[in-house]
Amino acid sequence: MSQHGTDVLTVDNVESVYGDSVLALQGVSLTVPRGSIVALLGANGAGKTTTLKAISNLLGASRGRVIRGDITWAGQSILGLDPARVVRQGIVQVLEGRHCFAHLTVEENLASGGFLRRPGRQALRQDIDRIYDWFPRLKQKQRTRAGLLSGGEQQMVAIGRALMAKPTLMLLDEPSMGLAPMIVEEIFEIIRQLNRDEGVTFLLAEQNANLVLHYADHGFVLENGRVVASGTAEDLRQAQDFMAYYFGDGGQAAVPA
Amino acid sequence: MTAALVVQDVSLSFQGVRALTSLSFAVEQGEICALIGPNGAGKSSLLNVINGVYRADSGDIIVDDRPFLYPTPARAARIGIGRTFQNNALFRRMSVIDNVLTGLTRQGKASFLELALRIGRYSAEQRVERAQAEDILAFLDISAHRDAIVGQLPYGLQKRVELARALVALPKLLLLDEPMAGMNKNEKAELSQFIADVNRQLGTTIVLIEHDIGVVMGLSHHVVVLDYGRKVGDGTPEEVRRNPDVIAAYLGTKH
Amino acid sequence: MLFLINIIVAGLLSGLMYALVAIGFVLIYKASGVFNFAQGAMVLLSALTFVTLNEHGLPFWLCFIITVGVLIVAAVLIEFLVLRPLVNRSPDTLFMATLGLSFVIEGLAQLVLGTDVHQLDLGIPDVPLKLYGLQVSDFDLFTAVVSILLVAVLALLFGKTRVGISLRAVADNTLAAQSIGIRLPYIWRIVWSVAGVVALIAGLLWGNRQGVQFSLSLVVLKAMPVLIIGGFSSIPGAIVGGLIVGATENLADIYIGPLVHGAVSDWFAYILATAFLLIRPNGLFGEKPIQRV
Amino acid sequence: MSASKLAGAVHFGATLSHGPLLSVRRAAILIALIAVYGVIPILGNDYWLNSLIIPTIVMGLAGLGLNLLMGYAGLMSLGSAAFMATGAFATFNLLLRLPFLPLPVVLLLSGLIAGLGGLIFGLPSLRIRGFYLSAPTLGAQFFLTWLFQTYHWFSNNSMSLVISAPRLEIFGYDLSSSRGRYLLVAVTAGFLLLLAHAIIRSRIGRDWMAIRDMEVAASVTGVPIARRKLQAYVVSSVFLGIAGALWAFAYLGTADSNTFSLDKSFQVLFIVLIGGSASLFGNFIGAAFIVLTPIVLDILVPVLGLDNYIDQGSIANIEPIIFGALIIFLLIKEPDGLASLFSRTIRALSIWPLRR
Amino acid sequence: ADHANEQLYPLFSYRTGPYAPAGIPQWGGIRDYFNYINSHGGIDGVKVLVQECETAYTLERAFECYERYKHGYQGAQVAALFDTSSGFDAAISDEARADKLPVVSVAGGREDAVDGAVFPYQFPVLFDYWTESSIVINYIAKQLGGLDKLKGQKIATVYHDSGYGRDTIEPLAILAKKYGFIDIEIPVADPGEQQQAQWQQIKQQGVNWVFLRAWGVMTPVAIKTAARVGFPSDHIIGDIWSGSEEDVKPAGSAAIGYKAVTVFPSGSNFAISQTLKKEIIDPGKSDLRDTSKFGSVYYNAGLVAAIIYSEAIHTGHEKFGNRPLTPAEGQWALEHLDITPERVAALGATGLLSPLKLSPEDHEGEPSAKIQQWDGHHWVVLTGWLNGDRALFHDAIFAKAAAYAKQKNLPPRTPVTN
Ligand SMILES: Nc1ncnc2c1ncn2[C@@H]1O[C@H](COP(=O)(O)OP(=O)(O)OP(=O)(O)O)[C@@H](O)[C@H]1O
Ligand SMILES: Nc1ncnc2c1ncn2[C@@H]1O[C@H](COP(=O)(O)OP(=O)(O)OP(=O)(O)O)[C@@H](O)[C@H]1O
Ligand SMILES: [Mg+2]
Ligand SMILES: [Mg+2]
Repeated sequence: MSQHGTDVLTVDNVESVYGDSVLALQGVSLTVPRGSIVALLGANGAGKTTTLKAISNLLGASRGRVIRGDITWAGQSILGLDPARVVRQGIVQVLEGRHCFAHLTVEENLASGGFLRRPGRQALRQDIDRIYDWFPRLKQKQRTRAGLLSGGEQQMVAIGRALMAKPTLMLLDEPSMGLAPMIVEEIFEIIRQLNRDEGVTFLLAEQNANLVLHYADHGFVLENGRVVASGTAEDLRQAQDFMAYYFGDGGQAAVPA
Repeated sequence: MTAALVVQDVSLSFQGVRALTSLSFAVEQGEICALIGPNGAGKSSLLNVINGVYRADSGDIIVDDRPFLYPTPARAARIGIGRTFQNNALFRRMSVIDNVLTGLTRQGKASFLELALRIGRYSAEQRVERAQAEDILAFLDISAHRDAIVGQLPYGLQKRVELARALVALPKLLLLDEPMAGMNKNEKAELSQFIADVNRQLGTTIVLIEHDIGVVMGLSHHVVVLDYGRKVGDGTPEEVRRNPDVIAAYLGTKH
Repeated sequence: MLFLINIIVAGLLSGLMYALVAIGFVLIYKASGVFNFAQGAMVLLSALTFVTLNEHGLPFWLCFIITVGVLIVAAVLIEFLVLRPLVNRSPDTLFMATLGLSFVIEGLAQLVLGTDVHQLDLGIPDVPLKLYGLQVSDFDLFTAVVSILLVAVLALLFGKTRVGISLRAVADNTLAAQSIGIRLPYIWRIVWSVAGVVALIAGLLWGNRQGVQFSLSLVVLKAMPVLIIGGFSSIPGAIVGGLIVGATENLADIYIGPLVHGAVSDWFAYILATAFLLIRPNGLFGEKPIQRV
Repeated sequence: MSASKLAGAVHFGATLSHGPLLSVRRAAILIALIAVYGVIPILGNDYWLNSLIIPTIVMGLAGLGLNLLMGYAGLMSLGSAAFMATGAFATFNLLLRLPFLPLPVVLLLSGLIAGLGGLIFGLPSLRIRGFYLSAPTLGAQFFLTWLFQTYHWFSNNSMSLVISAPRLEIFGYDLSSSRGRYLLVAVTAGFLLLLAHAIIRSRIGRDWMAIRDMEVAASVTGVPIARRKLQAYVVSSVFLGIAGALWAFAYLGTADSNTFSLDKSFQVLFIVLIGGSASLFGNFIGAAFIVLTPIVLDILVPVLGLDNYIDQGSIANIEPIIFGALIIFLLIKEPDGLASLFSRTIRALSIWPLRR
Repeated sequence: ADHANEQLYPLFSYRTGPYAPAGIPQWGGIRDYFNYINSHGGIDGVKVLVQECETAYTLERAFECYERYKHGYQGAQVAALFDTSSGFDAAISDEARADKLPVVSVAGGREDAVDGAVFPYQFPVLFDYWTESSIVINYIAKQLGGLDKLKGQKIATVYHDSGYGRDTIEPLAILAKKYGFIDIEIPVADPGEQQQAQWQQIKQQGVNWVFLRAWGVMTPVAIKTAARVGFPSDHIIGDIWSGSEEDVKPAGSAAIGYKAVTVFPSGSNFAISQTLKKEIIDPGKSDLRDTSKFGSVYYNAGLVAAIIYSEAIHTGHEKFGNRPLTPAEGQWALEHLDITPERVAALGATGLLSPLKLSPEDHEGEPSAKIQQWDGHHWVVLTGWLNGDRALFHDAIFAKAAAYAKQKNLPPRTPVTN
């Protein structure tokens, strides 16, 4: 699978449970090569979120944990590492469902994403302005507390905040959710741009299979906590029956033509 | 046909920032009306005004030809307005069936004592409620999860539970805020079918916010487009789709 | 008239003393959204440590430094043993944990440092200066200056700075804070250490007034209405709340007390706080909870 | 899928197979019933009944009262003991001043009087949320205990402000022996448990949980928020009031308002969280923990001969350290409370025979 | 039953929490004295077995301790229970009556229990707060030069707003009526960490004397605040629970001159103290971790309790023989306890313990106390044993006992057999 060069992130046969009973991942293995965009597909409850959280080690909050397998990043295991340490390694996740800091203003939210790198005032300002360029809507709302924003605006904040951390690997959980079509396009363009210009690697969980496969290099399809298919985005897109079966997308692209 | 819902000259602002500006439109009885518009256009705020979560600065909401005065969420529920939310607003620690049963709470007649002592109207009521809830679970195909704790369900199923909770009391007017976010094509198609069925078979008037233009086109009879709190389009799906303002503000040039 | 003014002034001054304790709560509330019941135990621990060292003949500044050291160690241990395992749990649970913690700290303090009553003399005269008939002493002025300084410094430190924003971020949404790499242990250690230092200052001033003994840990109960009126999350609120509670409580004891045959100050402040909340449900300066749908 | 399904109702429920689990649970309940009403009264000696079992059950009831409010309705209270005190003083005065009333009626009335107190101090909850609710509830805590202490009418001008049970009998049958008091407590607890169970399984309980989980959504769904909140305070206080009456007269035999201090409110709170928030049975496990741990620690010391090594003062201070540490440990290890440990054990037992 | 030949002394202690500073020296006094007695073969050859039970000053845990030890421990019998908190003393009343176990409360029980006819099992020995009021008023009168000088004096009682604190409202009203002084009652809410308003009020009203009925932190705060407003410390007379070293030390120099009532004069110069010092303290056998507490007010309080206990057991031995006593025998012994001045001298407790004579009718004995003054380092005893005007209150107190008997429907007591 490593036609893309060095494997950077590997998820190796990971099993994970919630509480003591629910087995959410039953041996998931995948590889995300450096500099690639990889899509994680699957129906509701397939285990996409769980996989991403296993990587960023944020399962604990919902009483989940990895019980078997290993996750490595640049050759080193990051399993069980303190979440902050994982971020320090350049892996940043955008959580599913718009986790903003509700009482902080939009600007404070964005700034908090940059703290990790300890940039100077000037640099921080520049970075924030770059986010505003991408999402002009946020600029208008910079002094509004994030909890009061509309759903889509919150999603922009969450994505913008993660971008502020300038990750080398970004885990995005349903980035398009709740966003207007124009913004969705915008976000995928940003992803493509960052990937191309700055070499950022992306692992995307996304329901809109057609859209994501349009941008991704590679895809993995999860079902019931298992990888049931994988391949290049091109191959997956071509497998029309398969796509129809899983996603109802008979191959014809709904969004971006 | 009479209008199930008339929004008349409604304005809303937050600390001086306008969220809705003199907004007016009507939804006919039995219609599925889609609200679309860019993020932050004021769609959710409008639903919040209609069912009393927000109080409009000015303007009127008319439901079934009667002005809906002093709206509060409780009053809205009483006059038959059901609602789902954009950020799932489920009772996370309760089971699926209990969430759905809560949707029936206002139809209960048995008094506190009857319930606490399990006497009088208790058992009849209990039976009816259960049956209704089970029906709706079956209808939305989530019976298998009836005893699961809602907070532990995947996002997509949660959306469905929320719909079930809103539907179970058979509201006259149903407000749905992005019910299909986070679903894949198959699931969206399935849910669209449900919504269409509800509309057709139960005669429920539905106002729906949705960003997936394909779904909107397939499902709705009528589309209202908002941008910056103003109405920029109002008509049949086809009309709206061709409206250059809508394309510029919302859909993007590629459409 | 002068009597009335003196009563009010006395009340305001004791209000500042309450505020000192309340600030400790605010810090931890800001960083974790949790009401830290163990703050009272920390006041006890710090004052006891200080006074014990002092009685062994160590100079004031050295006692202070060593005690601060002890408190930092305590903060690190608390973070490691209590907060970290309870990350992302409900505020109720954390509140209970701090109650458990207060048992542990009080027990430890008494076990190691004994249960004796100590005298603590900071050497600041507590004799009224008779300024225009006002009963204000050097000690009162010192307390006032210390509390106002403390509020100013903390408000700056935890205001719009990076630490301040991170702090509030953690309290707002721990999971999201983790997801962008905010180091919770680090934040918590800082906050608990600072709260410890605040506890020490409160402990010293209170200890000077009433002696260092177990009852110091009970000043929590006095700080609570102060905190509620000011708003859990506001440092300046603690001062304002303190002033309000201090002044009215004294007046109530003198003017309402005789009507009801007793001292009313053990419940008066809470009823007052409730009345305030009915008007402002989040205290005077507390943050409004945000829940959008 | 179509809406026609709405007509032809499909019922699940009973068909879902928790067969073995249910039967094991039933068996457990049956065994518990036999133990509580048959074995314990016969075998328990005075010390066990008086010092361990009765206080455990009564505190369990108090925990149940608070759990209804906090665990189910999500409303915070730090003033449980005040409502216990109300119940205790109400019982005392009713027994004293209306001597013709039978004991069950007195208990019920006392509960209702406490419920009235709950209603009054619950009113602010219509505006105040979260930890800020500690203000009115602590107000109740301090105000009510102050009231009973300051106005001697409540203690019938007893000099020490300590009151003692005028009479403990039911239809001429004397209940003042430890066995009699145990039965009174156990039967009352049984009734209240059934009542609580009925309430939380009904619309009321669901509405409470809905308010707890998300108030806005609950109101949109049609839950009458204000009424349900007040009902929660009333029901909770009724339970607490009855528990307080039992605590005073079926356990201690006396009451003074110091018994119902803030510490007691915190104990009740511990019971809820350690036993398991939003569970009924867990309260009794939590109560057992709270009541028994200090005693066990105290008894263990001489048994293990520790008093030869450590002085008494150290022992006295090590006990709260261990107690506090245990609480923290349980909060960490059993997030859902001891009740979940318990039901896990039952579940394990129920599938065990199937596993072979 | 390996302790069958010993007499059980259940010690309901509190060594943790806010009450610990008052408790620990007391337990030291009690344990050291029994240690000393046991090392000399026990009370008439019967050793005392001290079993400690930590109550943390809570009622429930004291109850549990009571249940645990009421029937004895490993064969050792309880003859009488010396309780350690007045709340528990009042609360246990009914149970002790049912269990027929005598309960002794040294200087802190409920007043009406002095009536042995109504309270056969309760012994509030040595002292009560009603008499205390009278002793304090008498003392003030003496300073003024006669009881007639009291007229018009303003005497304020600053009291802890609790059952204990309010206990003197009634007797002081009676006294004020009799002597014509102005009785001002000022409550302080628990814990009393802040009293500026109260003391300013005292100053403003021109109060002449203050009777301070405080507890815990309330005492040092009162003394300090008094100094702040300029009220003379030697015109404050503290209650017996406001007159220990622990009460005044935190107040520092402000406490110099402050006076207090004491039933347990401090000091280590009593003959018995010297003996204890030689045999127990110096060899390191004391229960005290901090032996500087030796001779403190609370230590001596423990000592006094232990002496009274030993004397009661000794009295019983004279009738029943030298063996462990049963509760019934303990009750008899207590009701016939007579510690004469000669006996006090023989015990080496002259000046420490006032003579004490109980009877079936009178369970208190003649209450007496001394006034002491703090000199900055030590308590200095100013007076001999003072007796209050107990007769003045007799009717009021016995009426209360009678009312209690009526309310509880208690049968009149069968005469005590001798
Ligand atoms: N907190 C939890 N407790 C118990 N089970 C959980 C929890 N969260 C998720 N699960 C279970 O884990 C499985 C995988 O869920 P996950 O959220 O990873 O799915 P997903 O692919 O992200 O779905 P969606 O597209 O709906 O977001 C599901 O069966 C779900 O029920
Ligand atoms: N309670 C509030 N306080 C302040 N501003 C608010 C509040 N509610 C909404 N707004 C503002 O009103 C505007 C409209 O928000 P609304 O949620 O209605 O948008 P929307 O059309 O639903 O967008 P989306 O598609 O992203 O959900 C937003 O800019 C938002 O910040
Ligand atoms: Mg997901
Ligand atoms: Mg919206």
